[in-house]
Amino acid sequence: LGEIKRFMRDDGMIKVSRSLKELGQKAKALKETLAKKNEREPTIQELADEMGIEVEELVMALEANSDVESLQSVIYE
Amino acid sequence: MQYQNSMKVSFVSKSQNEAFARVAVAAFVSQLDPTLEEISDIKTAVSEAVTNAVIHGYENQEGIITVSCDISDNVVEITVVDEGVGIEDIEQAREPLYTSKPELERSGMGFTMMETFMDEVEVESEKDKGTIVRMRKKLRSLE
Amino acid sequence: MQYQNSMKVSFVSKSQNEAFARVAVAAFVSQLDPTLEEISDIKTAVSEAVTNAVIHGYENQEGIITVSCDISDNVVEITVVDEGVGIEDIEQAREPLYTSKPELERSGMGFTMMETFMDEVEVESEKDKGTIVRMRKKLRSLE
Ligand SMILES: Nc1ncnc2c1ncn2[C@@H]1O[C@H](COP(=O)(O)OP(=O)(O)O)[C@@H](O)[C@H]1O
Ligand SMILES: Nc1ncnc2c1ncn2[C@@H]1O[C@H](COP(=O)(O)OP(=O)(O)O)[C@@H](O)[C@H]1O
Ligand SMILES: [Mg+2]
Ligand SMILES: [Mg+2]
Repeated sequence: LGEIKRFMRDDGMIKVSRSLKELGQKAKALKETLAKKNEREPTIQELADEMGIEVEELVMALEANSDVESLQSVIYE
Repeated sequence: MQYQNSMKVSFVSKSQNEAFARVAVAAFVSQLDPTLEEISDIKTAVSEAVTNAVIHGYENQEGIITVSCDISDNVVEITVVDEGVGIEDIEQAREPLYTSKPELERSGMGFTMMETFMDEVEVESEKDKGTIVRMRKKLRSLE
Repeated sequence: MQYQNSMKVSFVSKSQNEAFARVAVAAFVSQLDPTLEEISDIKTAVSEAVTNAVIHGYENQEGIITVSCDISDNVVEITVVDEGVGIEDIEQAREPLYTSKPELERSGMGFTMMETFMDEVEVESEKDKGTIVRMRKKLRSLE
């Protein structure tokens, strides 16, 4: 099972905050593109599909742009 | 009524749990495949209600805040409950720009935001018992 | 003990709430800014425990599942509770590859996954009363 665990991901020590922030930025840009293309707001599923991620991950990414970091400063100040 | 689902989340009234409450509600509501705008409206309303529970309800002391979310077809009902100081004059509290804590640079626009971003907002409160804010929104992206 | 926080989320045992439970826990634990690997480990363990509550505990009938998450410094404790059928022989249930529902193509590896991805897993259960799975993980990235 250690094997499975290693196989299942190669993301090593990447912090959640960084990853979500990157996804969040990508989501913002894609949202604009989709809105223009379809002439309406994309739904969360459409955007997640376009990004190739799960809706749940997108929900966290949408929150992340600054919040995770500011939380960090709250906790460790 | 075709589709129903519900959840309830409780947490300590720490300001960092506002973000958590927003994500929890957004994640739950996402099962209805709303637009990003609808999610953002709901998150704003949840934030305002939870912030009020933290700052006014519990006056930054520790207390438990409970947020429930009930989905019936395409209507989302969100209830934010605290057992804090309560509101004496609800009508006054809901007036735009009214704040009991001007010294904290509060804008007094919390309830107005909730009303703007949701379809309905009901407030029940009793002094020293606590406050219940119930908000409803129909997700039109599903129509 | 420097930092403490806790939350509790309850929801109906619908399979679509598994994803919700995972995000709720992930969002809460994210306030510690763990690594992606740590979050993914935790999400996997939560999934397995919640799936068990849905499929085995409530045998796909409606029931309430409660997931709590307690943070103490860099230790995360997650508790998944159902009030379903319970487990008669916990030792047997925890054995790798054991499943009481081979007809559903279950792998029997749920408990083994929880043990692999978390540091500690405790199971309490009583027939017809329900099951409590308590899991702990130290976030080493924070040391
Ligand atoms: N949960 C609550 N508990 C007690 N008082 C509250 C609560 N929510 C709102 N209030 C009262 O209502 C007033 C108006 O709230 P709001 O419109 O959000 O403005 P603000 O938070 O900027 O003061 C607050 O100043 C406070 O007196
Ligand atoms: N919450 C629960 N309620 C009742 N029985 C359970 C619960 N969780 C696990 N079990 C029992 O333990 C067994 C092993 O669980 P697990 O390792 O997850 O394998 P699987 O889910 O693939 O059967 C299950 O087959 C079931 O009999
Ligand atoms: Mg306010
Ligand atoms: Mg299982």
